[in-house]
Amino acid sequence: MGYEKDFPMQQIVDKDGFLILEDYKDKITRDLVLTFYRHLIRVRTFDRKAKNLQRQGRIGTYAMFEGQEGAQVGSAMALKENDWMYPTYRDHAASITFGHSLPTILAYWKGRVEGGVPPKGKHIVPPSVPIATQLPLAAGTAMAEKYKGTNNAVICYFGDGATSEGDFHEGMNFASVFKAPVVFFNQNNSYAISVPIEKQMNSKTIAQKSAAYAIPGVRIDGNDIFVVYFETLKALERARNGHGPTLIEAVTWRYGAHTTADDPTKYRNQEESEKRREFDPVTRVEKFMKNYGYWDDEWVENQKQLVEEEINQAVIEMEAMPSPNVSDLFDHIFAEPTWTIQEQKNAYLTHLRGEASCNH
Amino acid sequence: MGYEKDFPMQQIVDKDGFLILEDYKDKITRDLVLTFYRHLIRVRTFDRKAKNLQRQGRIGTYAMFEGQEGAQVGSAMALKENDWMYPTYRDHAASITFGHSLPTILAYWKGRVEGGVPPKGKHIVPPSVPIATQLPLAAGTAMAEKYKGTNNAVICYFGDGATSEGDFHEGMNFASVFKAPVVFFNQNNSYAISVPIEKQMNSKTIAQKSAAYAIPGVRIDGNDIFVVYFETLKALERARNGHGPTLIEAVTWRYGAHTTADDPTKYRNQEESEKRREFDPVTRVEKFMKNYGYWDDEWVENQKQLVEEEINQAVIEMEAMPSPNVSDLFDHIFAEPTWTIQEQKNAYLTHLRGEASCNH
Amino acid sequence: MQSLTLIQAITDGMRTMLRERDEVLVLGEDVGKNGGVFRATDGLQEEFGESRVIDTPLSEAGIIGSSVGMAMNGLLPIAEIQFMGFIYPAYEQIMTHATRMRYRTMGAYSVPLVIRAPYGAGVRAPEIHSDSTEALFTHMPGIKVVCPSTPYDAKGLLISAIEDPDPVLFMESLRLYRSVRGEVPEGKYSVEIGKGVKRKEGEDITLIGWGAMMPVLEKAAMEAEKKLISCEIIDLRTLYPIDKDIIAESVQKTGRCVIVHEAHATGGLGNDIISIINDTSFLYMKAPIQRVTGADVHVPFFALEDHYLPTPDRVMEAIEKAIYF
Amino acid sequence: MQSLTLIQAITDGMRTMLRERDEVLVLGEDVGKNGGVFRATDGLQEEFGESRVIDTPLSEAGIIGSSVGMAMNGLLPIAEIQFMGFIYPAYEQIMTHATRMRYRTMGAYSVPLVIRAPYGAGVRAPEIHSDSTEALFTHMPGIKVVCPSTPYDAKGLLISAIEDPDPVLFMESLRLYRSVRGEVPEGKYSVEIGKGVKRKEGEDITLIGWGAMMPVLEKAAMEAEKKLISCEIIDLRTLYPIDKDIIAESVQKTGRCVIVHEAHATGGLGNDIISIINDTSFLYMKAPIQRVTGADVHVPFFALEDHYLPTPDRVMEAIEKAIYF
Ligand SMILES: Cc1ncc(C[n+]2csc(CCOP(=O)(O)OP(=O)(O)O)c2C)c(N)n1
Ligand SMILES: Cc1ncc(C[n+]2csc(CCOP(=O)(O)OP(=O)(O)O)c2C)c(N)n1
Ligand SMILES: [Mg+2]
Ligand SMILES: [Mg+2]
Repeated sequence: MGYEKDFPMQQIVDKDGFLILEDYKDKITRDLVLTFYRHLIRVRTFDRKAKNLQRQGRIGTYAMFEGQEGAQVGSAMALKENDWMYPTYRDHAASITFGHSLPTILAYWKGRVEGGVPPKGKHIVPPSVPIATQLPLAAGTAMAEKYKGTNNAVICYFGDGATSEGDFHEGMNFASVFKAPVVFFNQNNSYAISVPIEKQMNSKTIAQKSAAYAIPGVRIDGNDIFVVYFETLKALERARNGHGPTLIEAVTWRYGAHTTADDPTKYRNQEESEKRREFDPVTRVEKFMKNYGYWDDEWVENQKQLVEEEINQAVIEMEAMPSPNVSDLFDHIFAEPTWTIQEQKNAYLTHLRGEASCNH
Repeated sequence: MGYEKDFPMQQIVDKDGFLILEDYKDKITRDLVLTFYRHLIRVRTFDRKAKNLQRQGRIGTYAMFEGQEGAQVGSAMALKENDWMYPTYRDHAASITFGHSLPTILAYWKGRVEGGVPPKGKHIVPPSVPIATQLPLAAGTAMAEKYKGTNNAVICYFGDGATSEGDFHEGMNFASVFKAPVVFFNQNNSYAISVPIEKQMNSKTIAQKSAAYAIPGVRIDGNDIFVVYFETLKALERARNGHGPTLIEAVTWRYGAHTTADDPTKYRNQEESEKRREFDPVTRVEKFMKNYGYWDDEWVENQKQLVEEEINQAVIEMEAMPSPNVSDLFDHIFAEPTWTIQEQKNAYLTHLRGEASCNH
Repeated sequence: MQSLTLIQAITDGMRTMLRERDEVLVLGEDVGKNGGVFRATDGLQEEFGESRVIDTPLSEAGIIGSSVGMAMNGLLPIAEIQFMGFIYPAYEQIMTHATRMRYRTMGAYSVPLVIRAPYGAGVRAPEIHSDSTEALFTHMPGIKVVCPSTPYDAKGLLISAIEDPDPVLFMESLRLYRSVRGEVPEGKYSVEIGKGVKRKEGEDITLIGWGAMMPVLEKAAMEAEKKLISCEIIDLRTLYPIDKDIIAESVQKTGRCVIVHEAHATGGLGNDIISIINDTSFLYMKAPIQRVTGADVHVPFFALEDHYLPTPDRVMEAIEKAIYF
Repeated sequence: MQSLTLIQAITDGMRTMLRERDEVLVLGEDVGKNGGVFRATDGLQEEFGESRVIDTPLSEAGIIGSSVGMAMNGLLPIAEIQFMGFIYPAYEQIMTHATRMRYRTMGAYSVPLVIRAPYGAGVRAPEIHSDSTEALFTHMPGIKVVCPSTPYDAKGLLISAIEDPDPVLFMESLRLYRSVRGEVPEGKYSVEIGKGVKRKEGEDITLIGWGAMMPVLEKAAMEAEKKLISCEIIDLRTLYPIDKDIIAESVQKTGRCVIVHEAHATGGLGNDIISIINDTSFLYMKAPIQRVTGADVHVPFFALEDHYLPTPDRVMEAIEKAIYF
């Protein structure tokens, strides 16, 4: 039962930013490192901005991902253009990296249905809200790619808590039986809202759950974007080559609350979160850049400024959205509305017009 | 990924009826062996009788267990009086061995609600029909025993196909997290109706699925009643002692159709089933008895006759049941019927009286 | 034209569409090699291969969930749920994914999925094999529900369902599978979803039903004729959206109505129909609408199922109650 | 007496029963250390310990399934489902185990289980957090459904639910959690399941609602009074079984009725109520019954939720439609 030793946590770069697996030396190009860094600061800035917008009442409840950027950016960067992404409500760093539009994500949290629409030409499914239910979908989407004979793959995100749901199991089993080209990317941040992983499961790792499906399971340091990127690439490669799914467990941490509606002091000592900053995924790349001579103050400043501008622009766009269109309540339930919906829509629009004329 | 070597199939007595694990020599008493044998011929006779009753239209669809008697009898014999049993539609050999009443089981297949009623003082839940949904219940029943501080345990039966359902996973996880005193007893008969296990799962064994829950997993020859009995005893002991659940995979085979409504020639070569008789659980005990001097023609004949009589008597009782009571349609939905049900019952009984008076 | 049973018509519908479009797949438990536990998919795997007619693991959420993922990705899956009583493990997948994906993406993704499910009591099946829980799906926005009672409609509605750009729950009466037979055109044709059909013209009262209840209505109507009560019979065929016009038109003529279904009274579709009549035909009604339905009790073990199911006698009583109100 | 909010009354109800009987347990996601995402179970784990107030894995079928197994074995579990929109993974467990065990064993086993679920829109929650799907449970035989609108009723009904020998789904309005406050007795008392209550006497029309709709009805009634329309207001409180008598008595007096609920029109409880009126009060009705409900569309992303939810204005329009029919 000591499966955890079969799934040791893998790292490529340690917390101090030193390369510990020399094999990767040549694969880690300057361009790759700078791209890591650019994405990381971009998504972290976005996340903090979004949290502030919620504080100011400019968007609704928001789920922060600070601390998990390494896992999300690294895995998303491993995708190819035509791949599919199934993110959760906490995976905007992944979807942004893969090409999602910032104003759309903000609109999602502003309660706008426009927030669920994928960017043109990119397969990004709206964030899954009912926990773990996206896994069977991701398996099916991958089965369809296989059926069509493409080389596209699917990445499916989910948390440690999600592993307790039946849909986790059914999705994993389907994917393994049908050798579907999908990578199940778990972010183990040790908590499902307030519930620590020790109460969520009896197993010490999530990776070992791969044994149930006889698929490869990999446990990695999710704050080491290097190992995240290369292991996800490998898993995607296996998928594309017809070898079926992989379960990746990226061990990470969320520093903050579960969402802006949550008060983590009820269930954990926030000091621990502060201590975790020692393993921070963004700082680690910074250190790596400094250790290996990629750091350039000017470039970094420039990038930070660009990111800042981009995000401010996104907020402006989000806030400039025309007010919600009442028709959207009715128009996307079916391709053609049923008579019930059509009648309800007509009645409601008449009601609104009546109100409007009353009030003026 | 070669987990199957971690879960080798265990045997105590080989197919030719020879003891292969000498450690068990002293534990295998004459009484134990004769009890095995008596139960085995009893349930096999019952099963064949029930199948014939269905053929004759005296009961409805029936799910035969012939071939699986070793797994069911051996595991049920390991239980103590106050333990709980969660059987499926195919586990009558287990429930009979644990003390269920034969006429009740026949009534179940005759479409009588009386067939779901447990015997007095015995915790036998009605056969689970929706596959795998009983696992979370069994976990909960075991949690309640633990809460009450008893030493009772729960056994929960399910098939190979059941492992694909989400409820399998959720039940296993709950039991492992809460260290519930439950034994998950899987009968791997290689088929879920027509679907062979290779299409059901990618894993070579079911036992290895225990890794996901970090609980003990044991793979045994389900046709070797000796190993079934002793391994179930051990697992129950662990449960009673607060060490939580065990997953037992008993590898076995059903010789016949899935149920009397099924035609297995559509999906498998019935010759294979005939060949499997070489591993038959009943014959194996016979051989063991002969090999080790427990065989006594007279005793055996006597037992067979007793069993025959008992089962004939059960059929008589089943057929002598008073005809179904229409009130039972309405009276067991709530402790007290709601007005809707009461009104519907009154209306229906009035209708029946009206019909009766019309027809006479 | 071929004369087919209901189930043969369904097989024929699937075969027609499997031939017509490569995107059509069939998947479910035992649908492949075994041809389905009722033989609805008999011969399809032989003809179209294992990649198009797929034996899945025993996993309803997996079947529906993966079908949704396929449907979003350009395929047209037909998922079989072995019995309607076993659809509930997939309820979440239907409720929050199959039916919501179009709305959540404003149409960027849609889910052209057909879920086939045999339903209903009356064939002496073991417990929990006889549910008729259409109302648990008609209350879900984003899915249509159909339920044919004739082989012609079965094939035509199935083809419409497969071509429908949105999810359709296709309910198949176990009881009618082999007990009705009728002319069915070869090849492709369709029956419009959302339209009921008048099975019999009448003057005094409207009988409304669908699926396995149609023969019950017909027998009751014959009894009623003997008592000089002329019944109009409507087969709804589609349970969401219900054909409001055919109901209104008929009850406005007859002023009386009996609704018959297997499902429980409370929350049953009978109440939706009463509500439609309330909205459209209040002033026309001469008597309270009568319902003949299953009670608010579980579909029983089969020894009592005949007491659960609506019968021509009970329908006849309801007709008389409405007529002599 | 203490003045409590709705959610405080619920906590108080649980605390009262946890003190009263050792068999009572509370379990669910985040109910223990965190005290629930809404704080409904705040302080309970501290008072009663981890063996009685249990943080479970994220697993609704596990929560309900294990609760059923406990309830069969002598305990009285109160299971929390974090939001009604997340109850569907447990639908199978409720549908075929919680509600059927008594019938299947002729009472040898019963399932005295309470399922608490916050429901409804109007608090700007993220998508899928705002469902109001009572109708998916009132159609299930074997489970009662209650939905209080006042702190007094909340505690009293919760205690009745815990003491009820059968499963009860206890729906808690998110919107009312902290927006209503009222006198709540200390200690144990109960409010009978199955009984509605008249919140206001009136002559011209009956308004029927429950839960979060009650303040909406009250506002509409105030508007109506200005136009000299006298409204009688009924708070159903129990959604299965619905209090038929209070409805019949009222509509037989007023002859007119408006039913208001958040759920979708088709398959909504409004239709059950219309059906009850059809059965009991056909000859009394002076106008078609009006429904003000959610449309047959998903509860939307919150930017549009105010357009989804019934408002006093829409209720007022319905009142006028019924009055001036
Ligand atoms: C089916 C379902 N049940 C409950 C919830 C409420 N909920 C939202 S997030 C969450 C915890 C998820 O934990 P985890 O999977 O670890 O992801 P994380 O939030 O840590 O990223 C819960 C219980 C939900 N969204 N869906
Ligand atoms: C939820 C659910 N889905 C489908 C069925 C139909 N069904 C009955 S038995 C069976 C196969 C079960 O296989 P397995 O678990 O291996 O048990 P076995 O029948 O071999 O004993 C199926 C699919 C069911 N009863 N419940
Ligand atoms: Mg987590
Ligand atoms: Mg099997």
